[in-house]
Amino acid sequence: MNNNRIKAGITVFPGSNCDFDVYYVLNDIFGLNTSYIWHKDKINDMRSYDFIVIPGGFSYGDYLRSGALAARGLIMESLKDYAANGGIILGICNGFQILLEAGLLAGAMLTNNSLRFECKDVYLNVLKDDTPFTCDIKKGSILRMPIAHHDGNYFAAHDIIQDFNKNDNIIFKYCDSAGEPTEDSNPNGSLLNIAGIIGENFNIMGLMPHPERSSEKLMGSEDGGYIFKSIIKYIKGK
Amino acid sequence: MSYEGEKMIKKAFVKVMLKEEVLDSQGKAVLSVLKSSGYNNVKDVRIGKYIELTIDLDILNKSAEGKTYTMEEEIEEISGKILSNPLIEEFNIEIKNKK
Amino acid sequence: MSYEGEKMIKKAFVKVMLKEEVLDSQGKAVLSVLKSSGYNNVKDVRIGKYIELTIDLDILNKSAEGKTYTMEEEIEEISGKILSNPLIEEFNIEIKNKK
Amino acid sequence: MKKQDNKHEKAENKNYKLFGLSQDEYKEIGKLLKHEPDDFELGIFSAMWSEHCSYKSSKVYLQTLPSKGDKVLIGPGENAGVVDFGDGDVLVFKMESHNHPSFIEPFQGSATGVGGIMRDIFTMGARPLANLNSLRFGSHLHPKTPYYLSEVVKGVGFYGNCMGVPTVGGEVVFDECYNDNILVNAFTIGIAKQDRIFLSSKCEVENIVIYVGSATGMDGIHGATMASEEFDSKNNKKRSTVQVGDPFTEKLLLEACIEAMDRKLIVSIQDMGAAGLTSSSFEMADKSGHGMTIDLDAIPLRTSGMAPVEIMLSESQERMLLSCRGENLDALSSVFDKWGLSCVKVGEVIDEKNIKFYYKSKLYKIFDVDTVVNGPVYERPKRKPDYLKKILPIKINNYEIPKNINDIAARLIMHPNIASKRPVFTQYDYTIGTNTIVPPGFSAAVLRIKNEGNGNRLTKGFLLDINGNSKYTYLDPYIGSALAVIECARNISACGGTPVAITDCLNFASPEDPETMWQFSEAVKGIKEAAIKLKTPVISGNVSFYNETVRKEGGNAVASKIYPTPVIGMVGFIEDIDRVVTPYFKDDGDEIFLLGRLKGDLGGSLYMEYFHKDFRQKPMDIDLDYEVNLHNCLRSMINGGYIKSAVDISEGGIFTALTESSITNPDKTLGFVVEYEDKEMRLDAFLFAELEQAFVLTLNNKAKPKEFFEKASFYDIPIKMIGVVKEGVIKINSAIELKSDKIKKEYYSVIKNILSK
Ligand SMILES: Nc1ncnc2c1ncn2[C@@H]1O[C@H](COP(=O)(O)OP(=O)(O)O)[C@@H](O)[C@H]1O
Ligand SMILES: [Mg+2]
Repeated sequence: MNNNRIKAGITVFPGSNCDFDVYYVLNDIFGLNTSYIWHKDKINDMRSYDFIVIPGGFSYGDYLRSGALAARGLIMESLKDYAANGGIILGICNGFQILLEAGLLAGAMLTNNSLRFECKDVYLNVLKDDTPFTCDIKKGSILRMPIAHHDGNYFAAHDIIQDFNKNDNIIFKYCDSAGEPTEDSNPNGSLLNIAGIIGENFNIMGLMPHPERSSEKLMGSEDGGYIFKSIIKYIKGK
Repeated sequence: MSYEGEKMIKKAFVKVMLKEEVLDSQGKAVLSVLKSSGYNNVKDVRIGKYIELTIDLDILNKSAEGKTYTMEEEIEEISGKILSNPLIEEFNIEIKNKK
Repeated sequence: MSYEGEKMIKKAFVKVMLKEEVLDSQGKAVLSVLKSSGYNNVKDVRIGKYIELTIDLDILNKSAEGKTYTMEEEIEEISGKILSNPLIEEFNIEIKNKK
Repeated sequence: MKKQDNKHEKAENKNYKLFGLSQDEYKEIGKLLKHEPDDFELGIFSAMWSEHCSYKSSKVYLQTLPSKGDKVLIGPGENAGVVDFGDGDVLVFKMESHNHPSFIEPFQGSATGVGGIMRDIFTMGARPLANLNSLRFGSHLHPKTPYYLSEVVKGVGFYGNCMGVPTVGGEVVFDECYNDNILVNAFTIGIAKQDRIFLSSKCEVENIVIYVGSATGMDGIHGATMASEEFDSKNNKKRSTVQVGDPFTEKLLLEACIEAMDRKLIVSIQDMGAAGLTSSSFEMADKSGHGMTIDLDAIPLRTSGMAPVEIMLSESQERMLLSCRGENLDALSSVFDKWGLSCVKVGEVIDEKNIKFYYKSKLYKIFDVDTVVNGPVYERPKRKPDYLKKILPIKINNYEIPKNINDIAARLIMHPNIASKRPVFTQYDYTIGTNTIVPPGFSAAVLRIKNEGNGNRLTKGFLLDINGNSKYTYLDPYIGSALAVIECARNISACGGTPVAITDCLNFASPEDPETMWQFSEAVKGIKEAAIKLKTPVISGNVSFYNETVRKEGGNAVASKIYPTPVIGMVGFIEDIDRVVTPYFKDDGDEIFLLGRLKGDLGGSLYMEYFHKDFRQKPMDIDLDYEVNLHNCLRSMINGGYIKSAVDISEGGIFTALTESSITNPDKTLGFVVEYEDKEMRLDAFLFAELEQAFVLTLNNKAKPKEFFEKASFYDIPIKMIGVVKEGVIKINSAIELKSDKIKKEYYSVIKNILSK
């Protein structure tokens, strides 16, 4: 299968602002058949998309709570339907927050424990490699990617974490350059250094770091590109 | 209740607070500022949201299933579904006539 | 008033709202989502902060000049100087016994 | 009696003072109108004749700045300047001050400053690519400095981050002279297609006039006049004028405007900045040579019952005035509707040079556009300040060489003006847009541009830098402001770029003080000379006067004035971004070279200020011809592929240049061993002199090719090996020996400590 036969959708909410960056990576770097999905557009058949990315940004200004208002938008019904049918959804940063607020992933985001916006490079330890998002990465790999967020302090109640452990839902943890999930390497206070999780059916993933900002050598790291490469590999293998 | 022209307007006030077991880093930060400013008798600070909704009772609301709401039910729904995140927050509603 | 061990503990609740004439962009965004979710009878939304202070009355407070405060004066000062920005916000205090 | 009084009141509307007009200006307005102005007329005139909108005290000087060049497409006079970036692309940029609002309310003031400059850029049809900012606060020991720093940085981040525009650079400076007047200057650069630049001047008769964006509220009324008035710290009344920013709405406004522009639905467009609807409508009318009607009843209001003058002066944010052809109104409305913004017809372009205001369905007022727009122009008296008589070249032998020079060097790196600003810029999203090749924290920021949808990668990029040096400007306004231009150029050249054009923000005290006016005229001269030599025309800019506050001190009113503070923003180009050189050392064992010459003049240096508590000396002259030649030499070396790292010498001297080159390497903790002998020069002069015309280099090629040295001799620039890069230690002769890891830790923690106070 040629990459241009793979159809990727990028949702656009008022205030989304990483949509262009994700588009550039999918369309120009990986050569996928990429299009935007405006939050108000009636999507007759979302299932024609091989996967959908909810990009970062400040949907609805991130007012009230990050991601909260976008998660109540009309398009979420179609997205939930898409997800229920096994569709692959990747939520990046604000997209992750939207997935949480919409209940498509478990847990919630609190303000960074620094109470400040944090923009910097972080290291991620890859905990799972048998998912559509990591099948081209080896478990235990350490990836370098930038973060840029104000509310990335992942929180979930005890029972959710227990389920996570049972089902293997934690997919990325913040770590130091040696792969240790230390307190110093946790940029926002996230519970258990959680940087990314995957839903129970392994078709929905959210992460705070930005793979689209680390998919080219010129950007200082190509590690994020492996997430997109994994998705492409998975779709081709289906 | 008060009338504005022909309309019946009410106000609902929704308080949204983080649950006890969720760390309130903003509250903690304010507490430390208060302490360092000499307000030593402040023992704890918690910060939530206060949301004022102005409601026009004349417009009937129907739920998705077509049943008519009372205003109380509607505010309850809005508070639980949109204004707060039940995983981390709890809310509290007060309804007043428009002042 | 309530006692905790030997201590007399009160709670103060401070509501901080943007002044009427100041643009409330949060409230505006929430209103637009409520409307598009079908809550057409909501006419206005304003969002402020709700702050709970736990105060230990046993600890006396002195102002910089050495005069002793009443608790009401202290909360008033904290609200005006630290919890709110008088240029754009106004506040409102309620004091309750600790529940 | 009483009646007479009333009559008198009517004959002279005393409000002119409230509106910030002088009595002469008030009289002039009466003469032009042929009647005593009422409040509406006073409001319009005072806004348009304010320093902020009319540049009445600075115009005669600004006209002397060079503004033409082969790359300049549009110079000063529009919302922003435009340079040709090749292949049909243009870069649009400008810098603007938001000092007074930021002092009153640092979060909202800085946020709306950033919002305002971005509107200036996208008004022209350019998508913003990057923001920079220049921030100045009082002494880091002043109790309010942590608050201002923390809030201003949050405000800048709040707006830029939400807009999705990376903030890739800037400067943060602390000095007592800003204790009562902080400075917030914001810079934005955007990209557009050359054949698709939008101007406010293009509207034609019968076009309709449209208002888009947020509704008009009471915020910021008198903002324009406030910005032009000396600040009275006791005057709380002015505090009601805070503008509140909503970056979310501005993001929608940006997308809606660009979409409407792409669909050719807009003829002409002007953002509402200072003096809101007043300046945007009069500017649009003036520049197009037409007039317009404005129906005040149609203006969307947030607060009911606003008076006409309040509607006209409101500085509510996130609004635009535009004109379109009548038949396009529906299409235009649907674009703005898609983005959830209001889009309202408020008037028409007419075939007479008047603006006619309608209110309550009646003709309310008519203004002749020329009369309002052509305000007074002053050539204010100026006088060389007395204090300069005592500013003489340094007599270095009057000062002893300190014995503890090792400690002094270590402490200098921890000076908040030198220490890393990382805790500031990590609050800005600098990676969004995926164009940032060299992020903040090094010297110039470097960005690439994409060739979307075309497969092949573009190699060209551009460089951005912002600089001011107010202490040197205070000691010698001519040299200090020339130095600001030169320092930008050094940073750009050291990365391998070629300086192309500049924008400026001229922050000064009251122009009514002849000494300030003299400083201003000298500063403009300095910028002019440097800009001519470096071939960087001034294509946009902004003047902020009245940066002074009257403070009560023991019953006396004391004026607290800032140092004259010209800030320069420079843009450079680079043909091949793969050739970009970063300033930090790369590898243990690399030899360190000095390209250029050292003079060792310590006059006015940070070292003199910090350790000898005396910096009031005349800064050394800078040889502009040598400077240009030096940059050409360095660029030719970089283009030849010889250079692994390059950095200029500035604040803190060569000691700081070497140390920063070591500890800013993101992956290693490097250091150096340098041996330098010069019998003519004292050790402290070698270490800490700042006005040196030289660069510190390391080379790619261990073999030290002959061609490399030939370049230096071709340009007749001395080059000398002075040491080697070495892991872990910072060592100079036998005088300095420090541990890199300790210095590195401190260098990165100083600002964090200020922020957490
Ligand atoms: N110091 C300066 N140097 C060069 N151009 C300047 C300077 N100050 C202002 N200008 C130019 O004068 C024009 C008016 O500036 P300004 O009133 O600040 O713009 P705006 O109306 O967008 O706020 C702009 O084109 C600006 O670039
Ligand atoms: Mg403008």
